[in-house]
Amino acid sequence: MVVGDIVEEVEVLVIGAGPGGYVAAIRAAQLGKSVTIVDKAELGGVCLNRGCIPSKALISAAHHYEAAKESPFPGIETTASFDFKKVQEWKQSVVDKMTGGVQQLLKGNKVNVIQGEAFFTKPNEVRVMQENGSQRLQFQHCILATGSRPIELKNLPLGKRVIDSTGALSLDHVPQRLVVVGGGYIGIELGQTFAKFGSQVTIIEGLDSILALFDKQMVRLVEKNLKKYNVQIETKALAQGVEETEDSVKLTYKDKDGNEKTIEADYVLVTVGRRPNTDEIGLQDAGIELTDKGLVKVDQQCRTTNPNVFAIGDIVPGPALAHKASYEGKVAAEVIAGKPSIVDYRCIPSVVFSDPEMASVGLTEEEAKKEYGQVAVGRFPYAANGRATALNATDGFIKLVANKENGVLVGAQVVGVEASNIIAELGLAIEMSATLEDIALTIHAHPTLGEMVMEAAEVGLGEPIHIIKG
Amino acid sequence: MVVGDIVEEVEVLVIGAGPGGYVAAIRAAQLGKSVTIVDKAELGGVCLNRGCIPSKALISAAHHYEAAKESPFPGIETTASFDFKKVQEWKQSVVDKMTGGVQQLLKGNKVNVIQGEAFFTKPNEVRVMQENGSQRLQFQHCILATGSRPIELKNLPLGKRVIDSTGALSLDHVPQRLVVVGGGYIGIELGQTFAKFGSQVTIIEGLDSILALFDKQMVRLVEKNLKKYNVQIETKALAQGVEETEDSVKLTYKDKDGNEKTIEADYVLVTVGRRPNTDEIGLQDAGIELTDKGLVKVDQQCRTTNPNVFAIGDIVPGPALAHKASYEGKVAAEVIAGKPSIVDYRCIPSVVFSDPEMASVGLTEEEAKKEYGQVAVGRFPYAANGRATALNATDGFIKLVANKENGVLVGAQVVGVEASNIIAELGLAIEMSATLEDIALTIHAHPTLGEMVMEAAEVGLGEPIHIIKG
Amino acid sequence: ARRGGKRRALATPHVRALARKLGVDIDEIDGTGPVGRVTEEDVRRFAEGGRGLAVEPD
Ligand SMILES: Cc1cc2nc3c(=O)[nH]c(=O)nc-3n(C[C@H](O)[C@H](O)[C@H](O)COP(=O)(O)OP(=O)(O)OC[C@H]3O[C@@H](n4cnc5c(N)ncnc54)[C@H](O)[C@@H]3O)c2cc1C
Ligand SMILES: Cc1cc2nc3c(=O)[nH]c(=O)nc-3n(C[C@H](O)[C@H](O)[C@H](O)COP(=O)(O)OP(=O)(O)OC[C@H]3O[C@@H](n4cnc5c(N)ncnc54)[C@H](O)[C@@H]3O)c2cc1C
Repeated sequence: MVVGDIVEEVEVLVIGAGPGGYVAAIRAAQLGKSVTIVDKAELGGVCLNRGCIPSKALISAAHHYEAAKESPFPGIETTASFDFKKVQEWKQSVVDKMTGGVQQLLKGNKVNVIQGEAFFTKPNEVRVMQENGSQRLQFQHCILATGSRPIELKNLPLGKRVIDSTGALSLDHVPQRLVVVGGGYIGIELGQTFAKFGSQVTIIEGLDSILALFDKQMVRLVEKNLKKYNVQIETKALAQGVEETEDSVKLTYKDKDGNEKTIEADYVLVTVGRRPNTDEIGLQDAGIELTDKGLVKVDQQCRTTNPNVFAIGDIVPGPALAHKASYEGKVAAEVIAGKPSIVDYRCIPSVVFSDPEMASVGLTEEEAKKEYGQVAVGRFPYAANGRATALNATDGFIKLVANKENGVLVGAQVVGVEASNIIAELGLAIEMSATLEDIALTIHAHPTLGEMVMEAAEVGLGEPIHIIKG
Repeated sequence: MVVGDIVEEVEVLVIGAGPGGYVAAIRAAQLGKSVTIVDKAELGGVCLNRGCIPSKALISAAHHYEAAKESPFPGIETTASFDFKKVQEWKQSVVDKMTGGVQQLLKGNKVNVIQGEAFFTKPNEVRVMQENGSQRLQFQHCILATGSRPIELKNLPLGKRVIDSTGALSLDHVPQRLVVVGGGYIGIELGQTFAKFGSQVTIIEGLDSILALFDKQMVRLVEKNLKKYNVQIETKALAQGVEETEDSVKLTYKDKDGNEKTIEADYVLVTVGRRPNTDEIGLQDAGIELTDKGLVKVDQQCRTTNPNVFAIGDIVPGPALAHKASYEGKVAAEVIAGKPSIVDYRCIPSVVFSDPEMASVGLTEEEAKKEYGQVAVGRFPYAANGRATALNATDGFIKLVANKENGVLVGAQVVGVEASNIIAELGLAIEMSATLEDIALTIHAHPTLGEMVMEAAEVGLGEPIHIIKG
Repeated sequence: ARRGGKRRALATPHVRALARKLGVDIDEIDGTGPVGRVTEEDVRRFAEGGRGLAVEPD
């Protein structure tokens, strides 16, 4: 192929095949559009290849290993050992299954897939760099979904022993000593996983708490579990620099009292945030403006300042989560197909696959107070739930937050076993403007964890059955 | 105490301290009533002592044993053994914790607890037989919650080796050979549990399928798992009689072709249903009428034909489930306290803690077709869900059934891992009259099992993302 | 985010979608459902009343 020779016309061009882009492509195709999707790497994006899916596969393997290593059930004796290479092979098989699925779905929906790196050359044209040349694509509409990449700190340059989440997920062995710089959800999920597999883990966090976006009482339960695995947590600590040698790495940091300390490890994992991939795609040539945070400016329909280009996912404002990317992908595709869709969610759940799991949706108690003045709060502990007791998993609680004036649920937090599944009902409740009474009057099966949702609502109404009214 | 000496006056008398009675007592006390509760056995009723809780504790222990015995995670090697006596001790500790909790709750709500067997002597009076005598209680209002007991078949009289669910739950060893007569949910839960612990299990079912109340395609997945444990299933089979010897028991039955067969086992577990405890409590003396099925006749407020007596739980019509009993208990208590409550649920979830779990709420597809004519159905498989894949638990599906005319969800079925938790959202959806569109537009966290709910709704709307449109 | 500081209507996702389809601003509608929820009926009635405002992106 000769460079720049022909200009191909495409109806809808999607750039980036992560959970934002591939979902947008499928929805647009379903709505009758002819769709081409371009990705420079694997289908599925960060999420399927280097994010959600591989991390959760390792987490569930570690959970299974741990549950068998230390049986929580009296009378059941179990032992466990692992072969990390095989665990990684299995993880890869999970990833391959999911990305293979995406390929099938794109094919089944007749989406044209191009492997290559795209950048804008004009407001309605991109050039796609491929292994053996390049091609030009002129589009009627474009959906930009190029996602994000780990932030690299100047004083902690990546190397053989200074790694990011992608590096950590592909280690072929369990490090003896692992330092995690950044105690956000990615750092905690990975740190706790390696701790379960036997690493001596230290977490260096700049703020005064790990998982700072979550309720302190929720975080306390995760900290308790981390302690079980001898994970050291240094808060208000500032990483200063690293020194790599052949078989170890030294991290220097200032602790909360301002003392300089050095810690030696096999690897330093840097998880201090992610930055949007908006810098190398020629946005200026397409008339696409950025916010001062480097995110793409979009309206309620995901339209950029170039009216034919839409942007979704990690490159636009809002939480950098896969399900937000997919939601926006559907909106953008529908708008292009002429539907009156807008980004119109009342809430986005966020889940941390820590042990115990944490999940949150809508407003916290503090946020709700600011917004509504008076709030009604209902809190219910796992320890008073029959199913949790029968599962031997009684650490945790559910908290519901309602607008006191009308009883409408505005937020919910869950920490404990299966929090990731319990939160689903609460997200629907918020979207439906359900009241605490609606939830309390909905029969929840016995004995299930879902009963706690009903009981927390009763607590919020001042009529708790399974805890004594305080 | 001299029999019949004094008549004590009580404001609200609750008879039976199961999930119906104790919840009613707490709610009545919360609403300012002075409450006395009488039970002839343990607090917590069948549910906490011989039903839901002990069965689910054994199920979760068996699940844990099995998960460690045959690791589903490549790369993680585990072994498992058990000491059934200790498992039983643990199960008892779970039961004790829950019943101790009920005691605390009753005390905390200032409910007076009497141990004894009550029967009506007048429309507003009962006699309570106690260990050392008896006492008379005159009540303003009474809530009757005496529950149910296993049906005993004439030709299969209980004995040392012919046992009911209570007997099976308290075995101190795992039988080598176990025959289960009755493939309803109790028979399957217990049969599968013992099969996991190593029993050779045979299930004798009179209908043409086990778990006949559930969708055939759901049941198929449970049957597949039962086969893994060499469980034999005989459907359309009729138990004829038993012959007990010192160390075994022989069951004779007619198989589906009418051939008489005999099977030898260590125990025959009879789980063919339960009958209401309405026969020995002097209902006729209180003017309380029964239906032709022996259940107590009640109106929408749980009021019996005696206007001062209410009845709830397994002794009244409707599914014999703990959460139904508790719901009715609250209604009865509220009515007595002068509130306008009625039994007004749109749906009651039912869950089977089989492997995989099954759960259902509202109407099945067939029922919905009868009710509404046209229906929209959305089915989504676990195999296409990222979380299920990362958990290595891809057997299962979710099915949503909506009224085609307005899109309102009217039923849902789930089979697969955590079905018991997934069903909670769907129960709320039905109570809120949510439409498929409401569910599809609610952001569900990635990667969680709850995404399947959203995706099934999209399938029902004809816009599936993660499966190819059929 | 709130628009113009005004309270957002209490309404389910499909009712919100219907309002968009009919070109009305749901936040303008007084809901007649429980706790003031805007119902499907309310939206249709409002749309027929011709007081609809097209939703415009921010
Ligand atoms: C370790 C880790 C764990 C995570 N866990 C979760 C979780 O549990 N839940 C959750 O919701 N989120 C999780 N996330 C975040 C989630 O992965 C992102 O929010 C999500 O992937 C964003 O989707 P996207 O479609 O915007 O972009 P991405 O998934 O980042 O995909 C962007 C795609 O665009 C391609 N691309 C970029 N530039 C170009 C170009 N110029 N030309 C062609 N192609 C290009 C890339 O190759 C990539 O495939 C996790 C992230 C990490 C790192
Ligand atoms: C093995 C098994 C598993 C089960 N699993 C589940 C499940 O997972 N989920 C579910 O929802 N349901 C389950 N059930 C059913 C559930 O246990 C019943 O639906 C529930 O217990 C009914 O509650 P109740 O309050 O009506 O009566 P019960 O729980 O039966 O309680 C009645 C109480 O009344 C007392 N009583 C009776 N007569 C008198 C009298 N004359 N005087 C004083 N006291 C009296 C009894 O001692 C008893 O304590 C299960 C049942 C069994 C047997």
